[in-house]
Amino acid sequence: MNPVDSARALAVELCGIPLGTPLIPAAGTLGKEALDGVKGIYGAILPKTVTPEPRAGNPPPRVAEVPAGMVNSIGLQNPGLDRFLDDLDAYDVGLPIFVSVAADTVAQFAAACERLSADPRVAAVELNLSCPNVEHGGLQFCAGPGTVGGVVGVCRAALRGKPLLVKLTVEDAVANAIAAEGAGADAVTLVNTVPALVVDARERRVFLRGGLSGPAIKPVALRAVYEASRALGVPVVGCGGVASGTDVAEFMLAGATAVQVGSGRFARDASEILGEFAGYLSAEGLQARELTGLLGRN
Amino acid sequence: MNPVDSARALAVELCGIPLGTPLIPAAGTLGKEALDGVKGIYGAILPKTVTPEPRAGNPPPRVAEVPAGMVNSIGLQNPGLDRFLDDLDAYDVGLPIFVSVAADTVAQFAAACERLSADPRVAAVELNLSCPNVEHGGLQFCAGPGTVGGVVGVCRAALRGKPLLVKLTVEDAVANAIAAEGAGADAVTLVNTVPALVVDARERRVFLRGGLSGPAIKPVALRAVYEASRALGVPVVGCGGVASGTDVAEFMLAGATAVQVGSGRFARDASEILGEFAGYLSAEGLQARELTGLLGRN
Amino acid sequence: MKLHRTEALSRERFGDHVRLRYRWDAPSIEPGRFIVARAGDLSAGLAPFLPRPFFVHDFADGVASLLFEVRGAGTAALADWGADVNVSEPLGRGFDLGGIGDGPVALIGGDVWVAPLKLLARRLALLGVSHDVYLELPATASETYVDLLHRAYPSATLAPTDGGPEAPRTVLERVGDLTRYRAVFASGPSEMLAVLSEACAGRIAAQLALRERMACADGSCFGCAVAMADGSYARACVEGPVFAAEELARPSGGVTIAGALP
Amino acid sequence: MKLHRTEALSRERFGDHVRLRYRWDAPSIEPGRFIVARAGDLSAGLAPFLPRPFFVHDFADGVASLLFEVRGAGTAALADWGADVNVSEPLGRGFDLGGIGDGPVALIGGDVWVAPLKLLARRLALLGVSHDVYLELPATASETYVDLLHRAYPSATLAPTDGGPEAPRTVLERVGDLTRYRAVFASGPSEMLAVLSEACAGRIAAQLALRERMACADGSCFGCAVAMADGSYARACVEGPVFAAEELARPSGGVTIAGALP
Ligand SMILES: Cc1cc2nc3c(=O)[nH]c(=O)nc-3n(C[C@H](O)[C@H](O)[C@H](O)COP(=O)(O)OP(=O)(O)OC[C@H]3O[C@@H](n4cnc5c(N)ncnc54)[C@H](O)[C@@H]3O)c2cc1C
Ligand SMILES: Cc1cc2nc3c(=O)[nH]c(=O)nc-3n(C[C@H](O)[C@H](O)[C@H](O)COP(=O)(O)OP(=O)(O)OC[C@H]3O[C@@H](n4cnc5c(N)ncnc54)[C@H](O)[C@@H]3O)c2cc1C
Ligand SMILES: Cc1cc2nc3c(=O)[nH]c(=O)nc-3n(C[C@H](O)[C@H](O)[C@H](O)COP(=O)(O)O)c2cc1C
Ligand SMILES: Cc1cc2nc3c(=O)[nH]c(=O)nc-3n(C[C@H](O)[C@H](O)[C@H](O)COP(=O)(O)O)c2cc1C
Ligand code: FES
Ligand code: FES
Repeated sequence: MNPVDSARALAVELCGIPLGTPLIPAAGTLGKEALDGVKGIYGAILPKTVTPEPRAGNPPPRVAEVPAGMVNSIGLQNPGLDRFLDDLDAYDVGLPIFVSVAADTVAQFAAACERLSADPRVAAVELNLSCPNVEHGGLQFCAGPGTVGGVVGVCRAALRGKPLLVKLTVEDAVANAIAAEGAGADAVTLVNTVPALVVDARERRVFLRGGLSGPAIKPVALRAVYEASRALGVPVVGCGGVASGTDVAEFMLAGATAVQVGSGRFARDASEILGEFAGYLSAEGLQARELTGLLGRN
Repeated sequence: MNPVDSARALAVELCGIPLGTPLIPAAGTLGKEALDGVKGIYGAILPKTVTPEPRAGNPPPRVAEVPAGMVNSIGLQNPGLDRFLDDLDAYDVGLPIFVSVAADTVAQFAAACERLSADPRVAAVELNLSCPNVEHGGLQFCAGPGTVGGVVGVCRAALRGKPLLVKLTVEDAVANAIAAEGAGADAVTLVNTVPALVVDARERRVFLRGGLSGPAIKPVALRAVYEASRALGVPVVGCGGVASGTDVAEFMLAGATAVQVGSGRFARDASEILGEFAGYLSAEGLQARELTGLLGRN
Repeated sequence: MKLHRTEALSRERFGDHVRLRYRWDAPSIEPGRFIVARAGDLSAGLAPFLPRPFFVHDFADGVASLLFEVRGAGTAALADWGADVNVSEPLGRGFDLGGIGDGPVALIGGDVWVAPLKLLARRLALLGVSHDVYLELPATASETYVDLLHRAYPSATLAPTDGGPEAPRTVLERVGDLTRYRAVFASGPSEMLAVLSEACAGRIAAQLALRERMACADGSCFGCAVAMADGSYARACVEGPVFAAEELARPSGGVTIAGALP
Repeated sequence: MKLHRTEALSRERFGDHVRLRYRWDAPSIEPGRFIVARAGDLSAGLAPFLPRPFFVHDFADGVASLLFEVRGAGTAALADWGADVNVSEPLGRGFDLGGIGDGPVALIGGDVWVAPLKLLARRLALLGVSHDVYLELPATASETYVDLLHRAYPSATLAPTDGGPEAPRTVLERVGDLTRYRAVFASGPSEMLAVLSEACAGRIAAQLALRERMACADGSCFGCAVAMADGSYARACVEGPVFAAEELARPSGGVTIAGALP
C-alpha cells in the first residue's frame, strides 16, 4: 500500500471528529514531555485527568510491576484546571485535544465542563468517573447507573454541543454504559484500571492499592467492550492492555470505534503498535473503520 | 527446620477442619487422574464442580492462553451428582474432601446439599455461585447480595452442621461476601475467574467467551481477599493466580486462611509452590497460620 | 504440571521446523504419547504461561526427540533458549498395537504431524510388524521440509500433492487398497484425517493422532475436549491423543476432523 | 517508550554485578542521565512488562556501558540474553556542572550506585575540573565487588566500613573537610545520601542521583514521584534523577532519603 492509501485505511471518525488513526493515548499515560513525533501515531491527544483544583498526588510508591502489567496509584497529581488551561497549548501538535476531567462533586463536574465547553481548543471531554463522589460517602461516580446518569446529565448540559465521552470501569460496565448513553454521552470509554492490590511479602505490608493495567486486563476489557457495544447505540472507545497492532484490531472487531493505548506504550513504542495495526489492515484488505464490530456480523 | 517442624509450620485450620497445608486445589483444576503424590502438597482435595444432572460441557475450543494466564469455558462438564458420588472414593487420598456444587435453581442447590450433607466422605461443601440462575433470567447466583443470601440460606439449612464455603466472583465481592456470611456461610472463597473475551483477529471471530485465570488476575484477587477479610468475621479462602510460594504468602498476609491453586498448577508443579512457601515461612520464622491478615496488624 | 529439567542435546533447524533432542532416562516410551515442554531458561518468569504439548517424535537409548514447527512464543523459546529444556513425563494414550499380528500396517502422515510416526515405526520394527510409511509431500514444500522427511523417514513413500482441493486424497491414492493392511495409523492435517477416516470406515481399523488446545495436560481441566460419536466429549490428553477413528464424531461436511487443530 | 536495538558488545560478571557494554552512536551523554533497557530476545513477549532504568555508567567512542546488580527477572534477562540489547535514548536530568569552575569537586558513591560516577569523572577530566572520588567499601564486600571498584574507579579512595550503624558516615569521614570542595556529587545507598545531604546542608552544594520506581520513564505517568522540600512531588525521570540536595524533602528521621530506593 502506498502512504496515501495507508493513511486512508487508518482514518476513523469518533463523535463526528475525524481521527487520522484510531489510536488515542489513554488518560494519564502520555505527558507533554513525550509528544515528539506523536502526530502521525494518534488520532487525538488526551492529557492526564485534570481536576478543578491542583492535586499533589499520592506519596510513593505509586507504581508496581505485576505479571503482564502494572498497578498504579498516582492520586491524580495535576496542576488544576486553571494552570492546565493556561498550559494547554503545550499539547497542541496539530491533533484534536480531548480533555479528561474529574471532580469531587456533580456541581464541580458541571462547572469544569462549563469552562471546557467555552474553550475552542478542546475538541471533546472525557469524564473520568473512577473517582470518589465526596457527597456520596466516597463511592465512585461510576458505582452504579444512578450516579452515572446523574453526573453525565449535568455535564451533557454544561458542554452544550461539545462531544462527551464517559470513561467507566469494568464493574457493571454495561449497565453504567447504558445509563451514560441515556443521559447524553456521545461515546463510552471502556475500561479504566481494575482495582488491585500489591503485597510485599518480605516486608509484610501493602505495597500498593491501586489500579491494574496492561496486557493482563486485555481479555477483561475486550469482554466489556464487546458487551457494551452490543447494548449501545453510541460508539465505544476501547482501552485496556493494548500493546500490539493485533490488540488494536481485536478491540475494534469487538466493537470499538477507537482504541486507547495506556501502559502498553511504557513497554513499547506506540509507532510500532500503529505499524503492526497498519500491517494487519493491509494483510486483511480492510480499512480501520470497517473493523468496528465486524465479529458480530460473521 | 526439620521435617516435623516444617509440617507443623504449614498446618492451618479452616472451619474447624485441620489442614496439613493451606493449599487446596481450585475447583476444576485437579482431576482424579492427577492425584499421585498430592497428599503432602494439599490440605484438602476439591474436585471439579458437580451439578445435579450430568453435563456434556461446551464444544471446543474451551481454553486459550492470554498474557500471564488463560481463559476457559468448559461449561461445567461433569458426570452429575449420582455418578460423582459413586466415584467419590477415587478422590480419597487421605485428605479431607471438599465438594464444589452448582445448580440451576435454589431448590436444586438445596437438594444437592441435602445429599452431600448425608455423605460422611464429604468434609465440606463449596457453593459455586458463578452459574446462571435459570429462575432469574440466567443472571448468576452471585449477581447480587440478595440472590447470594437466598441460596446460601437454604444450603446452610440443608447441610446441617457441615461446613459451607461460598465461592464468589470479584464483581461486588465484598457485598456478596457479607451476604453469604449473613446467611450462614462458614467461609468465603475469593475469587472465581473474571469474565473475559478472546478474539481471533485473523479469523475475525470470537475465539472464546469465558473466565480469566492465572497470574494476570492475582492483584485483583488479592484486593478482593484483602477487602472482604476486613469486612467479614468468617475466614476467607484466597484464589486467583497463585503460581509461587510468595503468592501463597501474599494471599495469607492479605487475609486468607487457606489458598487455592488453580491454573498455576498447569504451569508449574504444585509441590514446588509448596516448597517455596515453606522456604518463605522458615526464612521469616513464621508459621502459616500466623500469616493470615498479618498485613493489617502492622 | 511436573516438568523435569533435562539437557537439550541438539537443536536442528529445517526452515521453520526444529528437531530437538533431549536426555530422557526411561526404558521406553509408547508411540503416540505426548509430552509438554517449556524452554529451559525461566528468567522471564512463566512467559508464555502454559507449557506446550508435542508428540514424542523418537526415543532410543536415553535420548528422546521432538519435531515441531516454530509458530508462536512457546515454540520460538524452545527452539532457541537454554542448554536445558523442561519436559513432562510422556502423557496420554498412544497408538494401540493390539490385534495387528505381524502386520502389515500402514502409517500415514502429513505436515509436521508426521512427528509421532517415527517412534511408531521404530516400535513396529522392534516388534517385527511389517509396515509401510506414506507421507504427504505438498508441491509447495520447501527443500528443508523434504530434507527433514528424508532424514526422519528414509523408507517412506512420499506422495507429492498439488495443494488443490483433492490434495488430502493424494496420499490415500498412493496407499491404494487399504484392506491389504491390518490397521492404519495416521497423523496428519485435519483434512487428510477426515478423508482417511471416511475411507477406512467400516473396512479397516484406523487410529488417528489428534491434538486439541490443552491447559493441564493431565485430565484435570477438561479443556482439550474432542467430540465423540456418542455425543460426549473425551479429553485429548487422557483418553487421547490417539483415538480410534470410529469413536470420533464424524467430521461435519467431511472436511475437517474435530480435535485435529492445524 | 522507544527502544533501540543495539549490539551488546560485552557482558562482564563480577559476582551479582554485571558490566554491559553496548554500541551507542552519539557524540556524548551527559553524566547522571539514565536509560531504560530490556533484553534483546523478546520471543517470550513483553515479559517482564516494563523496561528497567539504569544510569549510564560510562560512554566513550560509540560505546556506552551499564553497571548493574542482578536482582529480578529484568536484570537477569539483561545479564544473560541475546546478542543485542534494547535501550532507550539517555533520559532525565543529569549532574549540573555549572558553577564549579575548575574544582575541586568530590564524587562520593557506594553500592552499585557508584555507577553514574564513572561517566561523571570522565567528563570532569575532559573539562579539566579536578576531582576526588570516594567510594564506600563494606567490610562484607566480596572480592568481585572490590575487583569491580578497582577496575571502574582506579584512582578512587576506598572507604572500608564495618557495616555498623555508623557505616553511612564512614565515607564522609574519609572525605574530611567538605568545604574545600566546590561541589559534591553523590550516588549511593539511601542512608549515605541522607548523611551527606545533612552534612552539606547550608555549607556546600550537593547533587544526589536518585532512583524511584518508574513506569513510562518520560514524564507521562507521574509514577516516579520524589518528595520535594516545598511539599510537591517531582518526577525522577524528568526533573531528576539528579536533584540538588536542598530541593528535596528532608529525610524523615535523617535515616533514609526519599527517592533513593535500595
Ligand atoms: C497432543 C499434541 C501433540 C502435538 N504435537 C506436536 C508436534 O509433534 N509438533 C508440532 O509442531 N506441534 C505439535 N502440537 C502443536 C503444538 O502444541 C503447538 O504448535 C504449540 O503449542 C504452539 O505454541 P506456540 O506458543 O508456538 O504458538 P501460539 O500460537 O502462540 O500458542 C498459543 C496457544 O495455543 C496453543 N496452540 C496453538 N496451536 C496449537 C495446536 N495446533 N495444537 C494445540 N495447541 C495449540 C498453544 O499451546 C498455546 O497455549 C501438538 C499439540 C498437541 C495437543
Ligand atoms: C534512575 C535509575 C537509575 C538506576 N540505575 C541503576 C544502576 O546503574 N545499576 C543498578 O544496578 N540499578 C540501577 N537502578 C535500579 C534498577 O532499575 C533495578 O535494580 C531494576 O529495575 C530491577 O529490576 P529486576 O527486574 O531485576 O528486579 P525486580 O525486583 O523483579 O523488579 C520489579 C520492579 O521493580 C522495579 N525496581 C526494583 N528495584 C528498583 C530500584 N532500586 N529502583 C527502581 N526500580 C526498581 C523494577 O524496575 C521493576 O519494575 C536504577 C533505577 C533508577 C530509577
Ligand atoms: C500511570 C497511569 C496513570 C493513569 N492516569 C489516569 C487518569 O489520570 N485518568 C484516567 O481516566 N485514567 C488514568 N489511567 C488509566 C488509563 O487511562 C487506562 O484506562 C488504563 O491504564 C487501562 O489501559 P492500559 O491497560 O492500556 O494501560 C492511568 C493509568 C496509568 C497506568
Ligand atoms: C480449566 C478451569 C476449570 C475451572 N472449573 C471450575 C469449576 O468447575 N468450578 C469452580 O468453582 N471454578 C472453576 N474454575 C475456577 C477456578 O477454580 C479458580 O477460581 C480460578 O481459575 C482462579 O484461580 P487460578 O487463577 O488459580 O486459576 C476453573 C478454572 C479453570 C482454569
Ligand atoms: S488439557 Fe486439561 S483435561 Fe486435557
Ligand atoms: S516514570 Fe512516568 S513520570 Fe517518571
